Amino acid sequence: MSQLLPPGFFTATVPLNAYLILSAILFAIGACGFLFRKNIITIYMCIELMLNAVNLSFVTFSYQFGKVDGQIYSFFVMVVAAAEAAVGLAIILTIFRNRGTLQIDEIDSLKN
Amino acid sequence: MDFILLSILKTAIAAPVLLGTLAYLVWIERKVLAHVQLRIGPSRVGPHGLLQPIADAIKLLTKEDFIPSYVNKFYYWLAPWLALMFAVTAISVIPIGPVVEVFGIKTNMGQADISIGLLLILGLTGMGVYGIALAGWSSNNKYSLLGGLRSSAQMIAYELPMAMAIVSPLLIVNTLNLREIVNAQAGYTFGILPNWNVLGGGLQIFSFIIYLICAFAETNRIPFDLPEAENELVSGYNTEYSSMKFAAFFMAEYCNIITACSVATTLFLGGWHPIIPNELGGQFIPTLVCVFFAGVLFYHALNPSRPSDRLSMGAIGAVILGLGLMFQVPGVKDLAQPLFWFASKAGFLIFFFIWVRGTVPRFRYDQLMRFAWLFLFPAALLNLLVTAFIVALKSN
Amino acid sequence: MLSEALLENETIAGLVAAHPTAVLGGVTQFDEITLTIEPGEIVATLAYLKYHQKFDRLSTVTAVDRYPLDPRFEIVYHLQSVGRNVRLRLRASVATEIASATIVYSGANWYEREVFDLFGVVFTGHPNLERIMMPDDWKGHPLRRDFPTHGFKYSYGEQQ
Amino acid sequence: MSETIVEHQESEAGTTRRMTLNMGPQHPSTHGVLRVVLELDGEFIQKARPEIGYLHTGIEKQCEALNWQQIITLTDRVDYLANLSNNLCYSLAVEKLLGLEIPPKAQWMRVLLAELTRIGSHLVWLGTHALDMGAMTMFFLTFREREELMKLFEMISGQRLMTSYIRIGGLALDPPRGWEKLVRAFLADFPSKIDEYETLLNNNPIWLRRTKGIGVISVESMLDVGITGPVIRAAGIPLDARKMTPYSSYEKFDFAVPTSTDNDVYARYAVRVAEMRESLKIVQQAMDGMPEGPTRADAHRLVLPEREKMKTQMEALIYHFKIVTEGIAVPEGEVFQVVESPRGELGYYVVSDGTAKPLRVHMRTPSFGNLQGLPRLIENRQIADAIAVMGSLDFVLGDCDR
Amino acid sequence: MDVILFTFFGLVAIVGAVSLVIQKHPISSALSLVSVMVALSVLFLLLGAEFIAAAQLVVYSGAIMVLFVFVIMLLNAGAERESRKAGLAQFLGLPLTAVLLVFASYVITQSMSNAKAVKFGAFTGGGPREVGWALFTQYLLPFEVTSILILVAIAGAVVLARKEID
Repeated sequence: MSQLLPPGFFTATVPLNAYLILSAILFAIGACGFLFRKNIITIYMCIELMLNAVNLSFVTFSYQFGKVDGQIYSFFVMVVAAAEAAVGLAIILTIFRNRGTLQIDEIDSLKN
Repeated sequence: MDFILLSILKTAIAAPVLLGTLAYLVWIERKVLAHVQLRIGPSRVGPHGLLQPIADAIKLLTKEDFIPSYVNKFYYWLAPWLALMFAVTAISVIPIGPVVEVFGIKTNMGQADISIGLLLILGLTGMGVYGIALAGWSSNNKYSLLGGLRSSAQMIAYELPMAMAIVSPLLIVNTLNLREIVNAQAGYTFGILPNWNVLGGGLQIFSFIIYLICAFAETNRIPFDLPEAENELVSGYNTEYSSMKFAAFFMAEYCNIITACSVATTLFLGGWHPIIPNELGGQFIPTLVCVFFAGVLFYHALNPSRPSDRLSMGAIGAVILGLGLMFQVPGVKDLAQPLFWFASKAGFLIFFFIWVRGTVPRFRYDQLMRFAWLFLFPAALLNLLVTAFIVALKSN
Repeated sequence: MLSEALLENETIAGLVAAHPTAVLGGVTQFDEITLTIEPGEIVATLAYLKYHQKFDRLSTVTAVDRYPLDPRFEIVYHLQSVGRNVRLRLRASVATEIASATIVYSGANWYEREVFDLFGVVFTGHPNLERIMMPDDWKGHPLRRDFPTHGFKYSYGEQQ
Repeated sequence: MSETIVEHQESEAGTTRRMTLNMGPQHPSTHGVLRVVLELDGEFIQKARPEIGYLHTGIEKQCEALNWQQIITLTDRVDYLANLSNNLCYSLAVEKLLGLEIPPKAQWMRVLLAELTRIGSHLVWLGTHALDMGAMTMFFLTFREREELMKLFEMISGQRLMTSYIRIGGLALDPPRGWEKLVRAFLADFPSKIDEYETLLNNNPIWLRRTKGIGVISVESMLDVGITGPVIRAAGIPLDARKMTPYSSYEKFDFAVPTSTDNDVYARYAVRVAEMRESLKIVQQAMDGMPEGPTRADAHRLVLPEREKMKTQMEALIYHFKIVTEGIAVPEGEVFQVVESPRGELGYYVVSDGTAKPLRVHMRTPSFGNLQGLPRLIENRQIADAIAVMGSLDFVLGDCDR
Repeated sequence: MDVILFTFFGLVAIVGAVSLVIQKHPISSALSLVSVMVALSVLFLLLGAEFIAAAQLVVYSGAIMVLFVFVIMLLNAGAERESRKAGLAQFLGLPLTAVLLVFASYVITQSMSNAKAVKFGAFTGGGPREVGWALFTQYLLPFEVTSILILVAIAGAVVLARKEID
């Protein structure tokens, strides 16, 4: 099998920058979604996407410096995201119960 | 390179075996349940219905794949395969035997041997809920939706005590690699009592019970089969499914049972280690068991209740006798004996699953939730604390 | 109009005293007392029997179609007093409609719907007077004597 | 189901979300073709509306077109799980109109058969009720015993379900030789089987959790709505026609009417299981004290002659011919006969205008009344409780729709 | 091997992220996000962060996203409606994010000139043991603070999600 493929096919490596740029791309897409979407749950998910992108760069830096600290940070990000999801979804639930909609431009007033 | 080839080879062996196991698990379930309920069970296709799984497979494959017009087609199609995919993948990290040498290649018995095997299983079984939730949502049926909702809530509720129950033995064995977990349970106290987490080494009987209860909930088995409670929700999330898609859900469920039982075996029941030390004759037990079953079958072949039994019982008996002798052949022995012990422990747990199904009624939804949060969770927490305390005392 | 023997019965005497115009007649057959009630006073009678004579159960409400007669329908109420272990049958002859007993006995609900469905007798004041046995778009009332047993030719497709 | 699955409903307080769920007419636990329209808030039932009529067979209408003795076969089909109770009730009503005296052996046989029917019906109930709660083994256990009863009915009448064994004026046939052995075997065997059911259910914490304190409404409400039978006995009212207005010489039997004051699903279960034991006692007494004699009334104008007589005596042949072709004329009058069916108060209101066909046969069936109380029992409860409550009411849709 | 895996899962992540943004129905968005998360967890594995990869599966896709899906199904949230646009974000959003992306890429390529090449298995300091050790020694205080945060979040969620007593 190894004769059929170019030499070094299985051993080629990826530059670390590629991971960082991937992280930046994901972050940018998340930011776009955050700006354009109207559904409050989708906006929430875009924030999660941005957090994930940041996680990726944390883990990549952890690789770069050969230390576990970056991973610890992304672990904390995860934990905070979990807490945030619990509270955020509860808020969404309450909003929906009171307003009957999830469109943010319909819930921009303080009163019904 | 070797690694990839070996993986492919192992998959080629494991996939048909897994499929066969799944199919015959259904047969065993039907048969055991039937005998619990004073019935005979499948008996028409082949001797004692032994060919029933094949007939079922053909039936399910050739049945019309009906797709209701009002479903969300993509997710409706995706859901069963998602469920099956995660269920099957989770099995891959379970070691069913020690590292063995076959044809000069040293390898572990099991698909993958990774350092975070247990976490991966937790993650993948947790992902399995997407299949069910999606099926419930995409079917556009109220019963399915309720089933999907129940399933998601149930999964979240029971994953927590389950993880806690798993962590307690981990404190003792001090690793997440499943093979190392099993190896940590090798040996015998006083030369006779096995060092299993559930008995010897850690005395993790409470973790074991909590894990087993959670496993019932995670695999949607009675008394926690609320997502598909046929008397309330018709058939829950798979009401609208037929043909192979239904079969995929079915197989996913049985896959999950196998995973849950295998994990219990690995974590608590010492994996492939025999119950009696090999020095005291543990290595002869597989053969003895096979000889016993072969004897029973030969007895029935000699006193047949149906004319066809004379042949079929005799043939199956001969096969089992042959298997029993295999356990003593030097080369095969190292491979077959761990397999026997692992399979019989997991098999006993699976039998327990079926037995419970034939015995108890089902919980109500809020009772199920209350049970998880108000009883199981604190119990698991307390168990974890006590275990941690003991471990800390020992290490000092 | 009531025989002496019937008037000796405390319940009936009480009823006659409370609602003199309600009871039109009475008869005892096979130890079962039947009172004929003025249709307009049926609710008052039932209320009196329930609250003053402890007839706490309404066993059934049904109708008998005496077709050629006019008024053709007899609405029949079977009451039971669990404590006193007595049963009583009330009968009211009506042509098309009668007041609903659901105010007094809410259990009359389905029985009256059934009579409405199968006989076409209208119960005024009924909370939910809809067909109960037959399909909602059914024409006619099957238990009437002039409704043939084999039914009219009827199918969902051909109805006008 | 093709419309959007969730309907929004604006309530006065604000926006609450409700889902309308159509339970039935084809649903595993509506026991036939009952349809309950549920308005759900999450898992809670806000409103329930039972819809019946899917099994309406027009039996009451058919009765008006058939001869008096032909109707027996229709009564079987009203409550197909308690067919002999229906046979008995109708026969008693017509016999009252005719003024027929039934020989003691026939009366005792009727009691025996009615009680066996009760046991059979309760067995079906217990099996399906437990099955609804997820305990499916129970179903097979109870049907094992029911099979013995079915064999007995088949032996006696040639039919398993629609026996039509109790006729106007007595029984259809003399019971065959050897049937006592079957009944005695059942009597000897069955008490241990009841113990078996109880060991499986009484100590099961899940069963207790699912049944205790579920489906409670006030006794007044039950009386008002028309609930009868074991359900109301489980609420503490000993409403039992066998004791209150004894028929077919029930007064000569010694039995208790089991009651309970808990008024929940578990109490109904307990009352029915106790009833099975009481029924066994009655069957035992009927077997021990079975009088000798004929099983049909001595009224040649009303009761079909014996086969042997018909073949040998001209007069008997003529009466047979007349009864079969013309039917029997029943004197004018009306009667409301009540018996205690396994499900509750079963009443036949029979009106005769003096001809060979009845003017009106109305069946006051227990399932109809019990089912009417369903909304009150399950509203503001969960779906799972609704299943338990529906099981505990033990309705038969044939009995309800007629 | 590294290249193949990185390219494949990187593409999956990007496609998933784009799909998350352009899908109209929240359920589709949620599932796209799940696919991003699964792809990322594989990338974490490639970077030697075994524990974080597993935690990503268990916590993110196994719990948080299940919660999202649960809520979406519970609310039966329909597809998003087109509505009036938020002016500024609509016109400046895309260009600004593009600028941000380009700038970030520039900074990365410039400042990370000494970056290592990623080789699977080269860094093994991300196992559960190492992460646990760091968590319970160096980062003990933040860890405890986070657990309190979670506790507060649970309490908040319970208070918020409880039905109004009326």
